Amino acid sequence: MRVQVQTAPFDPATELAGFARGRHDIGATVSFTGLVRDDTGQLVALDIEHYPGMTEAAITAMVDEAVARWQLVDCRVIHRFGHLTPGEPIMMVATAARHRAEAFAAAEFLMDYLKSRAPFWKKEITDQGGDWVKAKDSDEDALTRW
Amino acid sequence: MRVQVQTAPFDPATELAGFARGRHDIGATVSFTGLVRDDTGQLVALDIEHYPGMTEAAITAMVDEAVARWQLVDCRVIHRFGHLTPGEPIMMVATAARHRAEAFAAAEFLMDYLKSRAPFWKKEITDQGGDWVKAKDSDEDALTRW
Amino acid sequence: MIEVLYFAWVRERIGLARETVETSAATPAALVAELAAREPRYAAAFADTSALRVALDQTLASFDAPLAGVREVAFFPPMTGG
Amino acid sequence: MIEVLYFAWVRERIGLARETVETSAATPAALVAELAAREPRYAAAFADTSALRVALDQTLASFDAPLAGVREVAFFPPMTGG
Repeated sequence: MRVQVQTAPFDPATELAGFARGRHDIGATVSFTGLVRDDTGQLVALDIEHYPGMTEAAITAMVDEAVARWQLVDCRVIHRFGHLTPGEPIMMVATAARHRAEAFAAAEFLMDYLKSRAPFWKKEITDQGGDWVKAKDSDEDALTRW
Repeated sequence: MRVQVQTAPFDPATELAGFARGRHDIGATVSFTGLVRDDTGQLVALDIEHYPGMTEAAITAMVDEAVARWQLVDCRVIHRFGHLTPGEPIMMVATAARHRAEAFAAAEFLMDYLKSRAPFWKKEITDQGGDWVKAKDSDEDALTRW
Repeated sequence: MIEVLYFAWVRERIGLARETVETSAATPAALVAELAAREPRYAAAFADTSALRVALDQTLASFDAPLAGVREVAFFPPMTGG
Repeated sequence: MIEVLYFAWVRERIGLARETVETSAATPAALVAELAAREPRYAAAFADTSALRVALDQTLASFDAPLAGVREVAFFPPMTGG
């Protein structure tokens, strides 16, 4: 299990090298990568603020819950903060389990919780200035399924 | 979009290098890898038979449906056949979409269909001989959600 | 003349991966009946068609689909991919 | 004495990332009332606490949770991670 909160860019494929390899008790791995999307062609950057200390603790608690609930064999979370440009990976979740349903459920659970319960705040920077991204009701609602 | 059916081993991380990179219209990628799991410590190999021609056509049809249904920006499927040993990757699915819900749904849809509708048959080889893996009712039932 | 393919334990029971069959069967079900009448190994393979699947020209079909114009029929157990 | 942290637009409106506050407020809600009474920029930041979240010693809490023994309080808008 590993949680990383960092400003440095990362490459999802490089981070997955060796994940869940060399074991015989894993039937399924799932990875999710979130990237900076630019819908309008106006986005200059995404500035991500976080709460040092609480961020790591909150994500570690989510990972511990996912590991216990779906008996994960391995789990990784990487989440960046700071200044990101369009196309860059923001964060990644990887889960390894005996069966596919567990690996998928754990990855989706972690994503839903990271969205609404990990202390990050995104600000979209355009030539016109900066706008804090608003939390969506649908993201809050997504938690009710767990 | 790319579908590969092959005997050669592959490394999921290497295959993901460059997937969905250099674009600004992708917010989420999901990858799934299925591996040879050995629950008993008795498994020598997994022999996978397939139906050449139909396999590629069936998977391509599933990919086309997933791309249309969830407006995927990119999608890849790799599936091996032949002789595999415990711990080796059997197959991989990767999806790229605007939002996370679409990337997850498409990957799970593809997995459910690959399980029950792609012409592969697995045989577990132990020191005692070979046993064809039985299709699970739960895998067939999983299709009803789509 | 139709190409008939067998996979997995159907192939093992019949002892053959493929063969060309002279038939005027109108459906896969009728073809199964013809084949099962040939020899015990065919009868054993086709004892329970509810445990089998059939593809016509590489597309999944039902056992009462029309065979007219079909060049390749395949019989196999439920798939276990993924 | 309690450390008070502000994030995102709460930080921007107050113009401060953190400060040490002398208070005997029993709950975050009471602390908010004290701060909002100080200056318009605090009042603006805390105008609608239903749009805000609070963490006590780095754990999410409600605005009527007890502040006794808490060393660090943080106010921020709903998170937008992932």
